[in-house]
Parts: sequence; C-alpha cells; structure tokens
Amino acid sequence: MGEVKESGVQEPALIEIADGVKKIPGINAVLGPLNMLVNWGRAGSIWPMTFGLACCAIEMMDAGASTNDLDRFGIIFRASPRQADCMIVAGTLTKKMSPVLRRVYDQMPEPRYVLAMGSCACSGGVFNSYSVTQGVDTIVPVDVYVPGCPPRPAALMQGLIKLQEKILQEQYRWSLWR
Amino acid sequence: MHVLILFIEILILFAIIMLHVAYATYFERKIIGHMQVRMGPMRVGWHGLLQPIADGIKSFFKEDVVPEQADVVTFRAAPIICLTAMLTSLAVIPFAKGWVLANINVGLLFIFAMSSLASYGVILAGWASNSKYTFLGGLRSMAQVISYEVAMGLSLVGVMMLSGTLNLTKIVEAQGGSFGGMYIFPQIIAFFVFFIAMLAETNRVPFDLPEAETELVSGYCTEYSGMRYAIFFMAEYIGMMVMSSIGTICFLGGWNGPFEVTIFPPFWFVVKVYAFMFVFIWIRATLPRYRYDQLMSIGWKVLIPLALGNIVLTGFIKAFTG
Amino acid sequence: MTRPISKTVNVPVADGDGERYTLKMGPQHPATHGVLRVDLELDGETIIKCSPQVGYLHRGFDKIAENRTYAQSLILTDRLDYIAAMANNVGYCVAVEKLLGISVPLRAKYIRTIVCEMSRIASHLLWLATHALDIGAMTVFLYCFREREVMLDLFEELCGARLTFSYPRIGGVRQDVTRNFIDVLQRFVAEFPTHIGEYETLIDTNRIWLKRTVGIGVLSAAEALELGLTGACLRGSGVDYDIRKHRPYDAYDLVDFEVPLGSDGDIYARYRCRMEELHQSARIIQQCIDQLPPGPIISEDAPDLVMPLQGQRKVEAGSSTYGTGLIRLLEDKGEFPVGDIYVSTEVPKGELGFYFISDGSGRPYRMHVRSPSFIHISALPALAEGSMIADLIANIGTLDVVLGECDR
Amino acid sequence: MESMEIAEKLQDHFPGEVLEICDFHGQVGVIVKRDRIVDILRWLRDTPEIKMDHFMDLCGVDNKKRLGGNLLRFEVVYNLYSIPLRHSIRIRAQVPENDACIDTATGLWCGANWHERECYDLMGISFNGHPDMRRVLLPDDWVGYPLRKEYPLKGREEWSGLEELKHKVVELQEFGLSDGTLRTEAEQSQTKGNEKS
Amino acid sequence: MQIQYKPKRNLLQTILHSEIMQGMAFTLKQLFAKPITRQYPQEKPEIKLGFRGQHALVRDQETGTSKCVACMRCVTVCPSRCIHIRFHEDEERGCRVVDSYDIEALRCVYCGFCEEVCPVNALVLTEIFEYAAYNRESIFFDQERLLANWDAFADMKGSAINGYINPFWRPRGIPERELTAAKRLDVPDEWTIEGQVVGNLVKRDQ
Repeated sequence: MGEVKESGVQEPALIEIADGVKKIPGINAVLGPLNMLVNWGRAGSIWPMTFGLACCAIEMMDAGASTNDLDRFGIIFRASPRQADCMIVAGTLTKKMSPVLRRVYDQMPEPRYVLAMGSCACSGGVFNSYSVTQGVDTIVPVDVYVPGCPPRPAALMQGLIKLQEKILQEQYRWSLWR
Repeated sequence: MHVLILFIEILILFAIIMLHVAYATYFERKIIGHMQVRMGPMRVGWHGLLQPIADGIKSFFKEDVVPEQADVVTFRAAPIICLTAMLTSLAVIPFAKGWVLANINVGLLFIFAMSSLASYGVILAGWASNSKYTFLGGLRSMAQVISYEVAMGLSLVGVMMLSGTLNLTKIVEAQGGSFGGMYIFPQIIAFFVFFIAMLAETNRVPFDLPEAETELVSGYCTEYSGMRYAIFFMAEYIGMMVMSSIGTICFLGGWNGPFEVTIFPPFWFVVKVYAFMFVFIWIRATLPRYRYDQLMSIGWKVLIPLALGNIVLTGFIKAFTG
Repeated sequence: MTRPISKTVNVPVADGDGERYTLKMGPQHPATHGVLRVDLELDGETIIKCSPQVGYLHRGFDKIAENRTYAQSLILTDRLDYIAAMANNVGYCVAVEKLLGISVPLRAKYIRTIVCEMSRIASHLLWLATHALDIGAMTVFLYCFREREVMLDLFEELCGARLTFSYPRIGGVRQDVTRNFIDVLQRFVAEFPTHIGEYETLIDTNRIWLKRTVGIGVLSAAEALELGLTGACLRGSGVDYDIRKHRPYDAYDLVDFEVPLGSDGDIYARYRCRMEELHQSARIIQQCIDQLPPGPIISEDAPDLVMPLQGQRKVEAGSSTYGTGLIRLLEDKGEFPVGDIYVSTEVPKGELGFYFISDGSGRPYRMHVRSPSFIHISALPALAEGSMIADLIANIGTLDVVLGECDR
Repeated sequence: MESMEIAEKLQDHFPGEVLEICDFHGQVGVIVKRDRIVDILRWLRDTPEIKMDHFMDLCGVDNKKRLGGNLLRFEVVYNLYSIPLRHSIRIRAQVPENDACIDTATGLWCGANWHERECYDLMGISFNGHPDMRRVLLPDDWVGYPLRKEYPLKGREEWSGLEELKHKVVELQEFGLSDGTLRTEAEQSQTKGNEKS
Repeated sequence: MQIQYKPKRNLLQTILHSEIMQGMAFTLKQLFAKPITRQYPQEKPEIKLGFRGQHALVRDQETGTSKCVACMRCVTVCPSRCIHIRFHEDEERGCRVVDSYDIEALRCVYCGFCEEVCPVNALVLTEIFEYAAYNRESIFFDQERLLANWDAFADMKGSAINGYINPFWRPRGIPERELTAAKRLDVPDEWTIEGQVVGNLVKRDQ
C-alpha cells in the first residue's frame, strides 16, 4: 500500500487527482474535516520569509504595499526563518548564496513551501554564467514557479493563490511530528 | 463550593481574554492597514474576521523546533513564565463594581510584581536560545524593563497619595463618578510619565528595541516557532491590555462613565481600555524607533525626575489643602 | 590625511579586556537592502570593527557583456540598479553613443531626460521608504510606495514594463510618448510637492528622527572625496560634484535646476539633499514637458538591433530574406571604431561609469561598470565604526546601496 | 586645462615612464610602465594646476587578443578626474604576464581599496602593499580568474562549495517531506527546453 | 544651493510634542481616507497596451498556423538565447518551413526585442501575466502551446482582437520607411511622426 518510512509510520499511498495535488483514497469522516480545517488555517495565514535577492524583491515589496496589499491574504513578511511557512525566492541565486539558501530552508519548521519568483529563480534566467546556479530547484524543492522578469505583483499574488490551492488539497500533513 | 464558582469565573475570564487577544491582533492589523491607506485582512472570512483563528490553527500545527544548542529546559519554560505572569495580574483588575476575582488591598503592588516577573520570561528566552540576536535582544529588554518599572512605579505613587489606598476598587471609588473627579486632571504629569513608561514596559514602538524588526531580526523570539512564538505574541497583547486597564483604573475613573449601562456594567471600562489600545496602535503606526542609549537616557534622566517632582508637588498640595 | 579603511577605533573597551563579541549580520537580513553581509566585532553595543562582505549577487556582468552585442547588453544594465533601471539604460546608451560617435535627435534627448528624472524620483522614493522603515517609521514606507506606483504605471504605459524597461535605444529611444502619458505626468508633477510635504510632516521635524540622524555617520568633505563617494552622499558633505552640471549629457544643459549641497555631512544632511533633489527633479520634468520639440526619436546612423554573432550562421546570399533591405547587417569587422572610452552619468545613487574597449567588432572587447554602490559599501566601515548597531542600520540606509549594482 | 596638455606635462616630468599617448573622441589615454605608477598618480593628484582629486575608476584588462605595440598581457587602467578644474585623464599601466602585480594606490585614495580587490578577484592582478588583498566578489576558495580571455563563460569545474552542497542536498532529500520535485543536474539537461536547435 | 533646515523647536513645542502631534493627526486623517487597494482576484489590474507578458505566435487567418518565415532574426537578437527554431528548405516553393518553434519562457527576460525585429509580426508578447505553474515543463512553450496562448488571448480580448496593434509591432514615432511591409499597420495618428505630442511652449511658438 504505502511505502513505510523509517519512522515506522504507514503513509497511505496518495493518488494524483490534479497536476501537483494528491489525495488519500476514501478518507473517513473524522480525518477529512480535520484535514480541511488544518489546511484552511495554513492557507489562510501564510507567513512568507522574505528571501529578496534582486529585482523581484522590489516587486515583492510592491506587492506588500498599499495598491495591491498582501496583508489581505493574511500574509505578513516574517524576518526569521523559524516563524515562516513559505519562502519566496525572489531574484538571482548565485553559487555563493546557495549554501545560505539551503541553511535558511533547513531552519524553517516543517510544513514549509518554496515559491520561485521570476525567471532567474526558476531557471537562472539570462545569467547563464559561471557564478549563477541555474534554477533554485537544484538546491531546494520548489512548489510554485512564477514566471516573469520581474513578475507583476498581481502575478506573484496569483502564484500565492495557486500555493493556497495546493495547501487546501494536501492530505495527512497534520500529525504532531510533521 | 466557593472554589468551584471561583474556578468557573477564572475559566470565563480566561476564555474572554484569549478571545480578546486573538481579536486584538485583528484590530491592530486592520487599524494599521487603514492608517496606511490599505485594507488589512480581507479574504479569510468576511472582512478577515476569521484571520486570528486561522493564525492560531496554523501556529498550533506547526512543527515545534527546539535548536539543539539551546538550553532546552529554560527554552521551553520562558514563554510559559511570560504568559502566566501576565495572566495572573488580570486577577486583581476590577472590570466593574464587584466584578473582580481577587479584591486584595495591595492590587497595584501585585501588578508591579507580576510585570517584573514577566520580564524574567523575556530575559530567559533571549539567553536560553543561545544565538547572537536573541542574546542582544534579551540584554536590551532586561535593561529597558528594569529602568521603566522604576519610572512607572513612581508615577503611580501620586495616585496612591490621592486615593490613600492600593486597592484598585477603592481607587476607582475614590475618583467618584463625576467627570471632573478623574485623577488625570490633578495628576497630568504622572499620567504623561505613566503613558510613556507603559509603552516601554510592553516593548511597543517607539521603544520596541528588544524585538526591533530591522535590527535584531525579531529580537528575543527569533528562535521560537509555532505555538511557542504564539504564546509570546499572546503575552505581549495581554500585557498591553493589563497596562491599559491600570491606566483606565488609576487615571480615567475605571468603570463609571456619564450614564449607567445596566445590562453590561463593565461597558465603560471596556470602552476606555480599547481607547488606550487604539492609541498604542496609533503610535506604532506613526513614530520611528529610539536608539538603545537614548531610550535609557529618557528613562533615567527625564521620566524618573518628573515622577519624583510630581510626588513632591502632590505632597505639598495635599499638605496645604489638608 | 589618508586613513586606512578599517581603522581600529580607540573606543573605551571595557577594562579587563572584555572579549569581543562577533556578529555576522546578513546576508539574509531585513535591513541589509538585499544580500549584504556585515561582519561586526562588538563591545556591548558599540561596533569596534565592521567589515562588509559582498558578492552574494555577483552574476558576472562584464563576462556576459563580452559575449553580447552592444544592443543586447542593454537589457543587462536594467538588472544593474533595478530600482532606477531607466537611468542605467540612459547611462549605457550615452556611453555607447560617445564610443560610436552617434548624435541623438533633440526630441529623444528631452524624452530621455524626462525618463531619467522620473526614475530618480522613483529611486529616491524607495530610498526614503526603506530608510524610514529601518529607523522604525513604517507608514512612510506605504505612502512612498503609493507615489511610486503612479510612476511605475507611467513607465508601463510608455514602454510596457514596470521595472526592467530597456526603453532607451543606442541613438535614441524605442517608443514615442503618448498624450495620456504627458497629461498624467503633468498632474503628478503638479501635486508631487504636497506629497513630499506629507512625508515631511511624519518624519522631518520628528524629535526621534532627529535624534537618530543628526550628528551620526559624519563625513567631512575631504574624507568623503577620498573614499570615492559620489552623488547625494558626497553632496551631503558639501562637495559640489554633479555630473549633470560638470559633464552635461542629453538635455540637462537646456533646463535649469539647482544642485542641493549639505554642509555637515551627517545622515540628516544627506536626507535633506535627497528630499531637495526630489523637488528639483519635478522641476526638470516640468520644463522638459513644456519644451518637448517635434522630430524623430531615433538617429539615422543608429546601429540596428540585429547583428550577426560569430557563433550564429550568417544569412547567406540567395536565401529568402537576404538583401531585402530589411536589416542593415553590420559585419563583424569595420563598422565600429577601435579605441577605449570612459563615460559616466549621474544616476540616483551616484556616478555610474561605463569603460568600453572596442576592437571594431560588434561586441565590446572589455566592458567595466563603475558602480556607485560598490564604493559606498566600501565606505561603510568609515561611517559605522565607533557607533552602535542601530546607527549601522541608519548608515546603510543613508548610503542608499543596491546590491545588484554593487556585485554586478 | 586640456587633457592633451596634461599628457605632455606628464611626459616631460616622467620621460622614461610614458610609452605612448593616444587620443580617442577627445579622451586622452597615457600608456605607462608599471614601475613608478604611485609617483605618477601622486604627481597627478598633488600638482596644483592638475589636482586630480576624484579617483573615478580602476579596471583590469586582459590584452591576450590584442598584443603588440607596447601592450603587455595585462593592463590596469586608472581614470582620474579633477572636480575643481573639471578635466580628466586615463593612465594605462602595463603589467607583464609572468609577474602580474603592481603597487597599490590605496596610499593616495582609500577609495581605491575595493577597486583593487575586485581587479585581483576577477583578473588576477595582485597589488603590492594592499591592506587586505583577498577576493571581494567571488567566494574565497574560488579557483581561476573569470575575466581572463581563456576562462569560459560558464566556468570550468564546479566551485567546491557548491559540490558539497549538492551532496548534502541529495542526502537530506529523504527527510524532505514536501513533494516538490528536486531537479538533479542530470535530469535538468534532458528537459525539453535544453535541446539545441 | 545650500539646503535649508527647518527652525529649531522652542520650549513650548518641546513640552507639547507639537510636531509628534502633527504626525499623529496626519495618520489619523489617513485612517478615514479611502484605501487605494485594488483587491486582486476580484478586480484585475488595468493592463496598459503593450505590456510584455506571455509569448504567443499570431494565428494567421488564412493558413490557420503561425506567420513565421524562419528568418532567424529573433533567435539572433534574443539576449538570453531562449528561442530555438528548427526549419527545413522547401524546394519547389523555395521558402523555409518551420518544423519546431520553442521558447524557454523561464529563461526569457521579456525585453520585447523579438517582436520588434520580427519582419512579419509573427511573435507577440500578450497582456496575459497569470500562468504560474507547479512544474517547470508547463512553462516551456512549443509551437502548439504558443498558438493556444494566442487563442486564449484572443477570447480574452474578445472583439478587440482584430483591430489589435501592438506598439512593438509598429513602434510609435518610427517613420514608415524604416519599417517592413507587414509592419506598416494603420495606427492612431499619435503614433506617427506627424501627429506626435509636442510641448505647449513649442506649440505656442508654432
């Protein structure tokens, strides 16, 4: 059925129902609503950790400003990785910065997500040179890719809404350990 | 029997305070949002009303990270100390005539004791997480809280002299029901000193150096995640409420207002406390932040002499008017 | 008097030789404007030794520019100082035009000056926003972004992008302005001084702001000049060096404006200089709108966008598109003069210089970018040593650094 | 005072040092030997009628593809400007390939400190007497000097720091819980996007 | 010109905190001002003509496929080299037939050079900006996907699509003789050299 993790917890096999979204087949009455409640809580208050590197960071600040206000989604930018749920990698990730990114990602508590914002974060963009890692997904697992160079604040918000949809579909991620 | 009733009252008070803390965060984000010509939480429930509940659920199910270089026992104990100290000081606050859990006659002193205990929680948190930013945050908050407790204590001595008692219910009755009787008019200097010391006690702008966002990442609670961080958050808001209620009781005449609201006796008390909270948030939206040594110099060189001067002045007036 | 950069300060160290407390601030830190890491040696709160580490955003501009034609590396200059991308583009185009000896039509010069001053306003607004946020005044951040949003909408109307425009072209500009653009800009410039007044009510005479900025990060004129500072940081100390006046380019010699000069070189003087520059920029834009002449927007001998790259197959004779006069193909050798040139322009951060060495082919043999933020960060120890951590944050804010331009 | 006059005065003052003076679009470049570069710069800065007080730019150049004439393999270009007198000059000091070093200018302008560190970092020309001669932009243990002509754009072997990180990432992967796909180097090359036309 | 400082605070202003009160009054006034937020998912931002968003190959009405003649100009000019075209020579008609037309949209910098140099206006950067995805492959556009993007853009624009003119196809202010045949579209007179906007000082002198 599901592959057994070394912690002996039998994880039910998740079937893929939409691109990037999996579900437990035939979940019973108690776990279903609890799943929904927890996912709703997580989707309703994503506290991203600003990882502003280059030009996309300016558009991310702009998304937080008054005209298109991220606070409407319950999103507060937290400075410390310990209190952050998702990490928005905004800008060019250079090779010198990659160990820092991985360390900050490891410091984040568990239900954590990564949103790669902009061409440079998604694929290294126009800087195909000796000192740029070609894409953040070689260092950390990425959940949502937002194209654009830099993406409009509205495009970043659409990316965050897609992340929220992904969180709302999640299953079996509320046990005390995870 | 008496203990059972007391236990139920404590439960009711605890539930109301937790609800208040949740909606204080919502209240703050909405007010600051509108002050910055933006909207604040809108999408989680109608106009963002369910936002605090979502924050709570998310924090509760977050993984609880304890850094391995931290001193685990104090690391886990620090937020609990902070929260319990603040909660116990709620026991002596009279919300309305007779609506008080413990009507002890050293109420004011008890609250000072509890607020200095709460500062232990902050210092231990800063020291136990054993990281550079939290250490600096812990140092700063220790110095700030100690020096401003002195100023706050001295500023309330004037109120004690006028009312002649430490019992909070008697202080409110001493101010009488009329508008003119409030202690804010005779004790205007004490109110000014108390207001600034209150801001510093609860680490609010312009004195929020211990968790200065841009300098020390988030000060003493950098290493805390999930529910532990939410407990610190709650402790701060309960502290804000306790300080506003002392301000209301000692200076704005507690629960009596222009006309008697019978269905809900603590109505005026709640209105005044929320007025205080609004001014807290209003200041946070407007003022920049002091530097560390300027904060110390204001505490020692400006507030304490002012408070002492006020005590001497009240003494003279009380001696002459007899 | 030459002073080594990281001088040891005879700050009264606690007796009993209290051991130094080292703190690495950054590279992921809310106040460091991007990816700057500052290694601090503290004694309590005062900074004994501060050494900034950069390079976390080094993308290899010079190397990439050597593999791109002049027209293509225009888009690289958008990513240099991404807060005032337009001023970088114009700086790059002015340098390449001087190298190739191309004259720019008058209308294009006026449009470029308008666009440069608009990006100066946008850049100073973002500087004020982050500077005030670092010192604690969080609402100024939101009000500055409200005005900046108007500027970004105007840029989007003009050239289709909000932040990385590559709007100027070597020899002119890519698009002409529209009637709606001029009207909205006219309204913005008319009401902008009232908005500046709004920011000043919040922080200008505020005693906490004065306590955090007056007399902190003081640099005398000689020190600032020797450290290589340029732009508002240098003018804050009283040195009158503005490239728009010293070596005017585009239409700066056809409009009159003043250059604000500070005297005592502290954070408050630099802050006043930049606020005054906002007023002057609005004045320049107003004059340019009034004097906008008719005429072409791109010069006749501007090089075409498409130049064959050595690696790409050339379009051989006989194929369907060869010889249709569509594109004036510039062979690799011969069209470009051989030589080297250094041209610098006044970007909102300071003096941005481009040093080109051309070997006659369609691509630069060597391009070096003199970026103001790189030098300003090297001057951070001279400002911050001996002061407290909170002042370090204010010093980083007043130097107005952008790490994309610093690391190139 | 015209740049060409400054160049001639420089030539009279340092007869043996100046190799060539070239003029291009009104900007004058003076090619000099590297031995007495500090004296030349101090003379330019301190003589009252020249007074080059603003150290605009320093940049290292690799002349591998245009050797000949009096151009050696490496070249350090100093751009100076005088604010009171409003004129500028460019000094191009030639540096041989075998011993790529030159005296530092931080004694004259402390602003030149980071310029020289960047030139050392990217071009490999070291500066004698520099207070803090190490890389500024690239990681300290980076091998090779990127701006040299023989260095490929995408770099030769991978930086050691990134190699260990890749190993750590792979071994950390099974703790990873989010089902985001991790793109290893091999997998990345066969994605549809990368086949060349 | 020397910067001026505002007058120092006198004693009364210091005691009454007058300048802090002014700041507080201003924020209170803003509290009751109307917020300028544009609620994104309900109210989409107003995209200006010429915004550089998602790529699309224009679907030619007659042939039903793209207008591309594989002249390789866009491949040459692209700074991030993210356009890959494969074509073969068609002997009897003597022109090129496009086999595959791929754009790595995640490497693109949206500079608009490609649609500007295209002699037949085959490629366009549409005004669509909402195409975030969970994996990288779905943001890699091949020929079918680019034509599908154009159809999506067409129904988004509705009837306005047939008169659609992109300022990068026919740059404003460029004289007609510089442009190729396909680029000589009929445009509002503000875009031509004759009808361009002129400052009012200059207008008064004319």
